[in-house]
Amino acid sequence: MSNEETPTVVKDQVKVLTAKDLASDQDVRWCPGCGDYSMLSQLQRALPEVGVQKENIAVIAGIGCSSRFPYYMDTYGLHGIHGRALAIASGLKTAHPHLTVWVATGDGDCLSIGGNHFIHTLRRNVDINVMMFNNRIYALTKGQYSPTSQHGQKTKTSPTGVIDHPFNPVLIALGAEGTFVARSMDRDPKHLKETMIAMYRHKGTAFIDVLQNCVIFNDGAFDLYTNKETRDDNVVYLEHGKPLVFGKNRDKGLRLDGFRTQVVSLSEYSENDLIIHDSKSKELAFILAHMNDQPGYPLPIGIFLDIERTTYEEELEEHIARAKEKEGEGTVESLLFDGQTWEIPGT
Amino acid sequence: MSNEETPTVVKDQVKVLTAKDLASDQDVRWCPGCGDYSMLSQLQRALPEVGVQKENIAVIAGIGCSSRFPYYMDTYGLHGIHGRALAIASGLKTAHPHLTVWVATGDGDCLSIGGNHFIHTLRRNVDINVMMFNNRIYALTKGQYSPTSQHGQKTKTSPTGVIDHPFNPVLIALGAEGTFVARSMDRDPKHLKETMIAMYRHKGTAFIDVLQNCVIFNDGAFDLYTNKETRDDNVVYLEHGKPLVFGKNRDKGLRLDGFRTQVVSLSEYSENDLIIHDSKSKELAFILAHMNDQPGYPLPIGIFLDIERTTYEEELEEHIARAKEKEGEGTVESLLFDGQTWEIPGT
Amino acid sequence: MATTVETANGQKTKSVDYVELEDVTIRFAGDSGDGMQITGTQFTTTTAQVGNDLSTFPDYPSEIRAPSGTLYGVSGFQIHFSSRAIHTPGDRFDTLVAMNPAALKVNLKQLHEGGNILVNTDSFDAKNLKLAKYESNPLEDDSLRQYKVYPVPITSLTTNALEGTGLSAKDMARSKNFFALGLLYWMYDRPMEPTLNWIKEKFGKNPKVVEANTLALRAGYSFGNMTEIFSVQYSVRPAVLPAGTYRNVTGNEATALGMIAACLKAGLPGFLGSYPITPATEILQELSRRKNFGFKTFQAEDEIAGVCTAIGASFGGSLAFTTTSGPGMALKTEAVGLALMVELPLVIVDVQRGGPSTGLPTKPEQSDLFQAVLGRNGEAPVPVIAASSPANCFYGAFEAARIALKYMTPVILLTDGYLANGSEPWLLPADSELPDISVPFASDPEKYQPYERNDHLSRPWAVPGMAGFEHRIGGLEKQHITGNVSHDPMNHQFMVEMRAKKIAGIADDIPLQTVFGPEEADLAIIGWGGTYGDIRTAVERLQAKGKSVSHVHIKYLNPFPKNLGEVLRRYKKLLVPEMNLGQLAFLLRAHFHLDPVTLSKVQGRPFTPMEIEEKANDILNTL
Amino acid sequence: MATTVETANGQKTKSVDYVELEDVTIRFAGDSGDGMQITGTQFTTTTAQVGNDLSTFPDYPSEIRAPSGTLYGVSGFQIHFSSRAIHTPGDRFDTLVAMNPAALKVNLKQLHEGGNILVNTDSFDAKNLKLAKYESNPLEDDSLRQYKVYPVPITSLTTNALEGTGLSAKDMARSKNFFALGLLYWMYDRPMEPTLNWIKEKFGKNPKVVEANTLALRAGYSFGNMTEIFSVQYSVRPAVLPAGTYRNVTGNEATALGMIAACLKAGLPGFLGSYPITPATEILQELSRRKNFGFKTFQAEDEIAGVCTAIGASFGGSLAFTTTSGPGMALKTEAVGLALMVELPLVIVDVQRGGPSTGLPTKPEQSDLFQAVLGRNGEAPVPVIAASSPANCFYGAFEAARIALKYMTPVILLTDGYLANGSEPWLLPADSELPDISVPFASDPEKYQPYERNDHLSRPWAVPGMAGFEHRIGGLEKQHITGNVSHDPMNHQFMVEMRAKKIAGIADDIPLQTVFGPEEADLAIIGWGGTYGDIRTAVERLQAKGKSVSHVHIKYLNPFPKNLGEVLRRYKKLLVPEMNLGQLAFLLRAHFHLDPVTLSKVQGRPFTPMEIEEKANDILNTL
Ligand SMILES: Cc1ncc(C[n+]2csc(CCOP(=O)(O)OP(=O)(O)O)c2C)c(N)n1
Ligand SMILES: Cc1ncc(C[n+]2csc(CCOP(=O)(O)OP(=O)(O)O)c2C)c(N)n1
Ligand code: SF4
Ligand code: SF4
Ligand SMILES: [Mg+2]
Ligand SMILES: [Mg+2]
Repeated sequence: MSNEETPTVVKDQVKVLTAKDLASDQDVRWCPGCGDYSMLSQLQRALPEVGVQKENIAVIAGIGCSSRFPYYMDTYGLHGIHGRALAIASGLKTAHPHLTVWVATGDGDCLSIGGNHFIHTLRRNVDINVMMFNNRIYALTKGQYSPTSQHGQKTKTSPTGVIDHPFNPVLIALGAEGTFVARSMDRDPKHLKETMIAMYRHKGTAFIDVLQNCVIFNDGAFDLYTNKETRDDNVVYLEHGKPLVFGKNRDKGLRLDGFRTQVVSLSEYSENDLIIHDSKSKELAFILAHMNDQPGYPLPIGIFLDIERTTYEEELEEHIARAKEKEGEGTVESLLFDGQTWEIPGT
Repeated sequence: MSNEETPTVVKDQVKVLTAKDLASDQDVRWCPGCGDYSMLSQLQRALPEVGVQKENIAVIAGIGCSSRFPYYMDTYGLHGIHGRALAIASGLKTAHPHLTVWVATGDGDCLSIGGNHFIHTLRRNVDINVMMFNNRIYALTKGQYSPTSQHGQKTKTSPTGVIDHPFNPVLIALGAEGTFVARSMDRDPKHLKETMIAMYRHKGTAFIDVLQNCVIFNDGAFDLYTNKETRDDNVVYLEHGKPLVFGKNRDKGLRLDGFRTQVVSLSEYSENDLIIHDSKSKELAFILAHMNDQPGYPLPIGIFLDIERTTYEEELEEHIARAKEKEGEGTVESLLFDGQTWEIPGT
Repeated sequence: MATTVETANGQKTKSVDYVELEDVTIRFAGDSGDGMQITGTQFTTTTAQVGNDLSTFPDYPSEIRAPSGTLYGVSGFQIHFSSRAIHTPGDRFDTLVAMNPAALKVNLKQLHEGGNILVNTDSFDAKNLKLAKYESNPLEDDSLRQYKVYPVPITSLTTNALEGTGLSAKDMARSKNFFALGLLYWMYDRPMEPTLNWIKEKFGKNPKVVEANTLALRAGYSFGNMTEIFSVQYSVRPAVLPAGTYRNVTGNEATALGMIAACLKAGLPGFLGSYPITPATEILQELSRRKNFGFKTFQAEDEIAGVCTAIGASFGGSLAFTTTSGPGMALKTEAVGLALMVELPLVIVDVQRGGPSTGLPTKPEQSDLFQAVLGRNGEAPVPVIAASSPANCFYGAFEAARIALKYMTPVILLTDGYLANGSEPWLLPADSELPDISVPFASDPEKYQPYERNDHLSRPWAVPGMAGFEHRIGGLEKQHITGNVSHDPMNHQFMVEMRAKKIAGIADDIPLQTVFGPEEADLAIIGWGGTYGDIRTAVERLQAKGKSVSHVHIKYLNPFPKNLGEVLRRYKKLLVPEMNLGQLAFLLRAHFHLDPVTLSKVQGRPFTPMEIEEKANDILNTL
Repeated sequence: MATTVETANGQKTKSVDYVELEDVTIRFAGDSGDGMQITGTQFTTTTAQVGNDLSTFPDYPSEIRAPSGTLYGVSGFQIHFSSRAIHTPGDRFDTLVAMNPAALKVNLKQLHEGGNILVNTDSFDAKNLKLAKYESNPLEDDSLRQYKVYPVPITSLTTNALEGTGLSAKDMARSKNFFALGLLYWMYDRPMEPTLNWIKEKFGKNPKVVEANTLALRAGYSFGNMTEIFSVQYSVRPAVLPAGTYRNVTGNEATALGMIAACLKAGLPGFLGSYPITPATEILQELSRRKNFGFKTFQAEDEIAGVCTAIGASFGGSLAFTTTSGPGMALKTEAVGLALMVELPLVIVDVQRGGPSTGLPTKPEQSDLFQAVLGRNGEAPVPVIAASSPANCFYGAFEAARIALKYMTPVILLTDGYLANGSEPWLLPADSELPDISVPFASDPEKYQPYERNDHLSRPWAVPGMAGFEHRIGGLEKQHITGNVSHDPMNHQFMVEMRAKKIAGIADDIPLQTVFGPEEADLAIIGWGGTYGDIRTAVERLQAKGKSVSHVHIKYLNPFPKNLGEVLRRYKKLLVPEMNLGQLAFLLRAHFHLDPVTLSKVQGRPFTPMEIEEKANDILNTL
C-alpha cells in the first residue's frame, strides 16, 4: 500500500487564489434574498486569505437548500444524502488528512437526521469545518419545523404550534465535547468571514451555528438580532480577552452572578466588573450558551470555545507510524505468511 | 376513534406488588457477577415502592447484554433493535401517556447507534425513564470499545488503544437539554434504588448513567469509584441543598473558583465555603459534570439536574383537547364531507 | 353557434363562437414564483364543481425558487376535464398557458398541433428569451405557426386593473396569475364564484390582497369577454357520473383521510411517526391538522425514529402508520423487520419518487417495488399493495390498515409522486359503506399466549394497560405459542415458514384479480399503481378500435391474487408498462413462468396513453 | 495393530490397538465458560500442522456466559480432519467430548451410532442433570448403550495434577479443557508441542497460568497413555495436498486478508468504516491489528456512518470497505444507493446470519440474497458475489475490490456465519500469483469530465489533491458526461439504463460458470455461498455411487455468468439447497425460465451432505 494518500500529480505553480476562482460554472439556485448567498461569498473570500490551494479543498454536504453549497464551489465537492455529510467528511478527512474539509449543512440535516454523526464527529475531533445554516425550518421540503424551530412556532407540520423544545446548537455542541464552537449570522458577513478563518486555523472539528434567513418559509426569524434597530441591544459579541459589553451605546454588560450571567448597566457597574470572555474555558462557554433566545438577555455571537485536543486523524496517523516502525511496512508476503504456517512438500 | 388509549379490561382489585411479582419466568442469562443483576433487583424493588400496577409498566430495550432486561421483568416489554429503544419508547409513551415507561440501554446502544434518539428524546422531554448501563464496552459483541471507553483503552478493536475522545454521558445529556440527569453505580444498590424512585417521580425524560461492571470484558473499570479502599476519596455524592463534602473522613469539599470547581481541604475551608448542591441549576450541573474521570477530582454521583418542563405528550394531549373543543370530535362524516364538495344528483 | 356579447355597461359587443367539447386538457406553466400551482388548483376546484370528471398533474422543480426565467425553474399544472369518465391528466394539451418564454419552451412539445397558446407577452423580453435559450423571439419568428397564439400582455393588464389600489407595481404584478385564471374561466365558460370565495377565505386577513386578486380575476374574465382576440368560447358539459357527494382529492390527501377513517372504523387511536420527505410530506401535514380526531402525529428526528415510534405506538395499542419515500424507505428497512418479527400491526406508506439515491426527488417513479417486496434482511415477508389513482389512495390506506390489524403484520402501501400530487373527483363513501375493521384484543388472561395463532395464523393482541396480559416480545427468534426467545433449530424453521404462510394466506382474503375487457384475448396490458389511468385509457382506445386487448391492474403485489397466474395465461401476449426497468415483470416471471414484455419509462413523468397504445399495436402487429 | 505402551518412567504398560482412519470428526462441547472454543482451535492448529485436510465449525450461544449447566449455554466446536481432501466440518461426529450433561444432551443426536463419548463425570451431579433436563443420569441408566462411553473425572484429575501449584481449586479447575485436549491428542496421536508453545506465548505474562495449562495438557495425555479405559489409539495420515505453504484461516480472517491484499495490489491506501456486529466483527478486529499496512479502520457510531465514512474515504482515493451483517446491511441500504449514483468504488461485506430482524444472531443463514441483489430504492444495480469456503473469502474480498475499482461501483460480498467462524487450511498464494488490480487515475485535467465513460462504461476517477480535476458529484441524477445535476427526462432514462448496462456488462469480465461433474446429466445441484462444501461432498458421494449428478456452484450472483442459463438447461432436474426459503431459485426462475426444486434449511445450522444426498436421491428416483 502506498504511503501517499494523494496520487502524485504534477502541480502547477502554486497560484494565488481569488474568490472568483472558487466559483463553479453552475447557476446558483437559491431564492433571491436567501441568507445562503452570504455564506457562499464569505467562504469564497475566506479561503484565498488563508492561502489553501483549491485542489486541497473538499466541500461535503447533506440534503437541504443549504446543502447545495458544494455545487457552487469550484473545489472538490460531494452532495451526499440527508444527514450524512459529517460521516462522509469524517471518512474523507481520516483517509486523506492533508485536505481542508468543509461541511455545509442545515439545521435539519445536521441536528435532526444527522444528529448522531454531529455529536460523534465533535467528540472525535476530526479536523472538519462545519457550517450549519440555521434557518430554523426545513426549507427544501417547504416549511416543516426543524429541531431549532421555536416552541409554539406554526409551520406546515405544526399548525397548532411546535410542541418540541428546540435544541440550542451551541449547547449541544459543547455537551458533545466540541473543541471549537461559534455562532455568527448571514447578515454580518465580516464576522462570518473572520469566523471562517478562525475555523480553518483551528485543529479539530470547528462548528459554527449561522443564523440564516429563509425568505420563503421563515422570513424574519432573526430580525431581533439582525435588524439595525434592535440588534445592538440584543446581541453581544464574544471576543477573547475582552469584557462582555453590548448595547446601542455600549452601555450594558454581563457579569457573573453565582453560576449565571446577569445583565447590568454600565452606569452602575464598571467594565472591570464584567465577565472577560475566555474562549479557553469550557465552563464559561456553557454559561454563555444558556443565553439563547432568552428574553432580557443578549444573544452571544462569536467564538464560545476554542481549545486544543489532538485530532482523530492525527492520532491514527501516529498509531500507524508507530506500527510501521515496530513491525515494518506490510507486504503481501508478511501479510499472508504470518502466524502458524506449515509446508506440504512437493511430491 | 376512541378517546381511551387503553382497551377496557376488568381490572382485579388493585393489589400490592412485591419485587417477586415483577420477576418473569425466564432464566436470567447474564454472567455471574455482572453488574446488570443489581439494576434488575433494584428496579424490582423500586417499582412496588412507588405503587404502580404492573400492567401499566412497559420496559423497552435495544440490543446488548443490558438490553435483555425486559425479558426478566414480568411487565409489558419490548426488546427492540440496536439503538432504537428510545424511539420505540417515545412512540409508546406518546400514544399511551398513562404508562410508566422504562428503557434499559447500554453505552453502545444509547450513545453510539442510538445517540440521535437519545438527544432528541431529552429535548422533547418525553416522560421516559432511561437507565443506561455504562460498562464502557460493547459486551454482547465481546469486547469492542464503546463511546464511553477511555482514551487509550485497549479492546479488541483498539489493539493500540482507543483514539476517540469519550463522551461524558452526563454532559451530553445536559447539552441536549435533559431535565433530569443523574449518575449512580451498580455497587451502590441503595443509591440506585433511590435514584430510580426519583426518576419515576420526575415528569419528563429522566436519564441515569449507571457505572456497571462487566466482569468479562472490562472488569474493574470502575474500581476506583466502587472499591472500598478508594471510593470515598474519589466519589462525591450530590444531594440537593447540601454542601459538596467527600473523603474517607469527610474532610474534603468542592468550592467554586471562578467558573470551575476546586477541591479543598476542610481543615483550611469551612463547609460554608463549599458549593451547595442545587439540582435546579443548569449552570451548576454543567460545572459539576466536567469532573469526569479527572485526576485530582472526585466523580459526582447523584442527581445533577432535576427541573420541570412540560412533557411532549402532555402538550400533545392539550393540543388535541383544544382541537376537539374547537372543532368537535371528528367522525367519518366530518372527515370526508369537509371542504369543497359538490353533489351529482341521481338520474 | 355564434352569439353577440355585450358587456355589463354595454360598451362593446363582439361575435363569439360557442363550441362544445367533450374533453379538454390545459397546461398552466410559468416560473416557480408565478403561482401556477394555485391557478391550476383553482381551475380544478371550479371545474369539479361544474360537474366535469377531471384529472390533474402538478409538475414542479426541486428548487424552491429557481432563478426566475430559467428552464429548470418552470412550474406546471395540467388539468384534463371532460363530460365523460376519464382516468388521466391527458397526453397532450389543447391549451397551453405560458407565463414566460421558458414555460413555452419546456412545454411546447406536448401541445396538440393547432392547439391554443396563451402567452404573457410582457415576459418575452431579451433577458427571458436568453434564459430560455431562444435564439429569436418565437412570438415573432413564425415558429409557432401551426398553433393558435393568443398574445396577451398579462402583467401590464393586471397592473392597469389594479391601479388605484395603492399597491406597488411589484405587488400588483403578483396577481397576474389570477388575471390568467379569469381569462381561462371566460374561455372555458366557468363561474368565478368558487375562486372569489376562496380568495376571501384564504387572504381574509389581508384585505389588500383580497382586493388585488379579486380585481385581477375579474379583469381577466372581462378581457376575454371584450377583446377581439378571443372569438371562441368553449363549454364542456357536466359528466354523467354516479350520483352522490363529490370532492376533489390529491393522492396524499386521500391517503391521510384513509388512515383516519381506518382508525375510526377500527375503534383505535391513530398514530403517525414520520419524517418529512418529498413527495410524501403532505400526508404528515394533512394529519397534523386533524387533532380533533385524536390522531397523533410525531415528527421524528429521522425515518428510523419515524418507524420506531410507530412500532412503539402499535405496541401500545394504536393503529400506527409511517410515511416516506424511497430513501426514507431504505432507512426503515431494519425496523420493518422488527415489526414483522414481533407481529405488530403497522402501515408503511412509500410515496415513490425518482431514484436511485436522491435521484429526481420531485418526480414520480415506480422503482421501489423490489425494495418493498424483497428488500429486507432475512426471510421477511410483508404484504404489499398499491394504489391506482389519487382517490384510490384512500382505499389503499384503509385496506392496508385492515390487513395489518387482521394479520398483525406490517403492510406496505405503495403510491407515487404522480398520484400523491395529482387529483381527481371522488365520490365520497358514507360512514356505513366503510366496513368495520376492528379486531378484538385478547380476552382471557389465563389462556393468553402471545404467539398462539388463530385460523388465519394471526397472533392475539394484548396491550399495556391490560392487567394479566403482561408479556415480552422482541426481535430474536421466538418460540411458537409462548413467544419466548428460542434458538431451537426446528422451531426457527417452523417459525420462518409460519411467517411466510401467514402472509401467503392473505391471498384467501383479498379479491380475485379482475380484468377490464375480455377474459381471453390477444393481449393483456398489465399494470400496477399509478399507471392505472394511462393504461385504462390506452385500453379503452384500443378496444374502441376493435383490438383484442384487456387491462389487468394488480393492486395486491404481495401476495398476488390467487387466480393471477391463471388469469394471465389466457392471453397470447402480455405487456407490462412500468415506470422502472421491469420490476413487476420480473416478479411475474419468477412466480408464474410467464414472459411478459416490458414497456419501461423512467423519465420522471408518467406514461401517456399514446405511448402504451403504440407499444400495444406493435405487439399486436406481430401476432 | 496392537502395541504395548510404556510410560516415560516405565511405570505401567498396557496394550493399545492402533487404528488408522481416513476421516475423523470430533465435537468438543461444554459450558460457555469451559473453554471449548480454545480447545477446538488448538486441536485444529495442531491437526493442520500434522498435514491433514480439515474443516471446522464453531457453534456458540448468543449469551456471553449463559448460566452454567443450561442447555442454551452449551458451546461447541466441531472439527473434521482427514487424509484426503474434504469440504465440510462433517455430518455426524465420531467422538463427542461432553464436559457436562447439557453438552451431552444437546449433541448426542448427531453422534454416529457406536461413536465415542468422552464425558467429564465430575459434572454429572444432580444439579447439572436437572439443568440439562435429564430425568436420570444417562451414565447410569443404560441409555447410552449404543455408544462407547469413556467416563473420566476430568475436573478432579486436573485438580490432582495441579496440586502444589498454589492455585485455588477454582482456578485449577479452569485448566480442565487442556486436560481434555491432552487426552484427545493421545487418542488421535497428535503432538503436544504446538499447543505447549502457544500456551507460553499466549499466557506468557502469567506464569502460573502457563504452568497450570501445561501440566493439565500433559496430564491428559499421560492419562490416555496409562489408564486402562483407553485401549485404542487412532491415527489419520497427512492428506495428499498440493505442495506449498499452508495456514489455517477462518472466513473472517481470510476476508480481512483479502482486503489488505487488494489494497497492496491496487496500490491504494485501505479504509474500513464499520460498526461491530456478530458474526462480522472479527473482520474489523483483524484489520485494526494491521496498522503497519497503513490500513485505517474507523469504528463508526453506527452502520450508516460505517458506510458513509467509507464513501468519504473512497471519494478521497482510498480503497474503501464496510463490513456488517443483515440488520446492519439494512441500515446501509440508502448509502449504497449514493455510492452507486456517484459511482465510487466500495466493497460491502455482509456476513449473513439468521433473520429476520435480530433473529438468530450467532447462527448462519443465506437469507440476505434478495436484500443484496434487489433491496434498494430506485433502479439500483449492484454486483453481488459470494464466497464459498473460509479460505475462499480471501479471493471473494479480492475479487470484489477488483470489480469495484474497475467499474467504479459498490460491490456486495456475501459470506455467512458458517464461513466466517469456520476454518480450513489454505494454500497461500505468492505475491506474484495475485493480479495487479490497480486502476489509473484520470490524467488529463483539460479533458476531464467526471461522467465520461470508458469501454466498459466506467467513469474516470480523480481525487482531491489532484490539481485541475476539481469537480462535484452527488446523489441527484446527473447529466451524462458532465455529471452536472440534471432533471432532463431523457437523460434520466439514459442514465438509469447506463447504470444497469454497466453492471450487466461485468458478465463479460467474470469466469464462465463451471460444473463439477458431467456437463449434461440427470441432476444438477446448484448452490451459492457457504453451502459449497456440503453440496460438493454430497455430489462426490452420489457420483461415487454412479449417479448422474453435477454440482454447479455460483459465485457471481449479479450479474450471473453469461453461460449460466445455458449450462443449467442441460440437466433434467435442478435442485437448489439453500439456507433460506428459496431465494436463488427465485432469481433463477425470473432470469432463466427454469423450475428448480428448493431444498430449504433455515435452522441456524448448515446442511449436512447427507440431507442433500437424500433429497437428490428422491428426485433421481422420480426420473
Ligand atoms: C433520507 C431522507 N429523508 C428526508 C429527506 C427530505 N429532506 C430533504 S432536505 C430536508 C430538510 C432540510 O432542512 P435543513 O437541513 O434545515 O436545510 P434547509 O433546506 O433548511 O437549508 C428533508 C427533510 C431526504 N432527502 N432524505
Ligand atoms: C443494527 C445492529 N448493529 C449492530 C449490532 C451488534 N450489537 C449488538 S449489541 C452491540 C453493542 C452492545 O454494547 P452496549 O450497548 O454497550 O451493551 P452491553 O452489551 O455492553 O450491555 C452491538 C454492536 C446489532 N445487533 N444490530
Ligand atoms: S427556501 Fe429559504 S433557505 Fe431555501 S433557498 Fe429559498 S430562501 Fe433559501
Ligand atoms: S459480558 Fe459483561 S455485561 Fe455481558 S452479561 Fe457478562 S458481565 Fe454482564
Ligand atoms: Mg433549515
Ligand atoms: Mg456496554
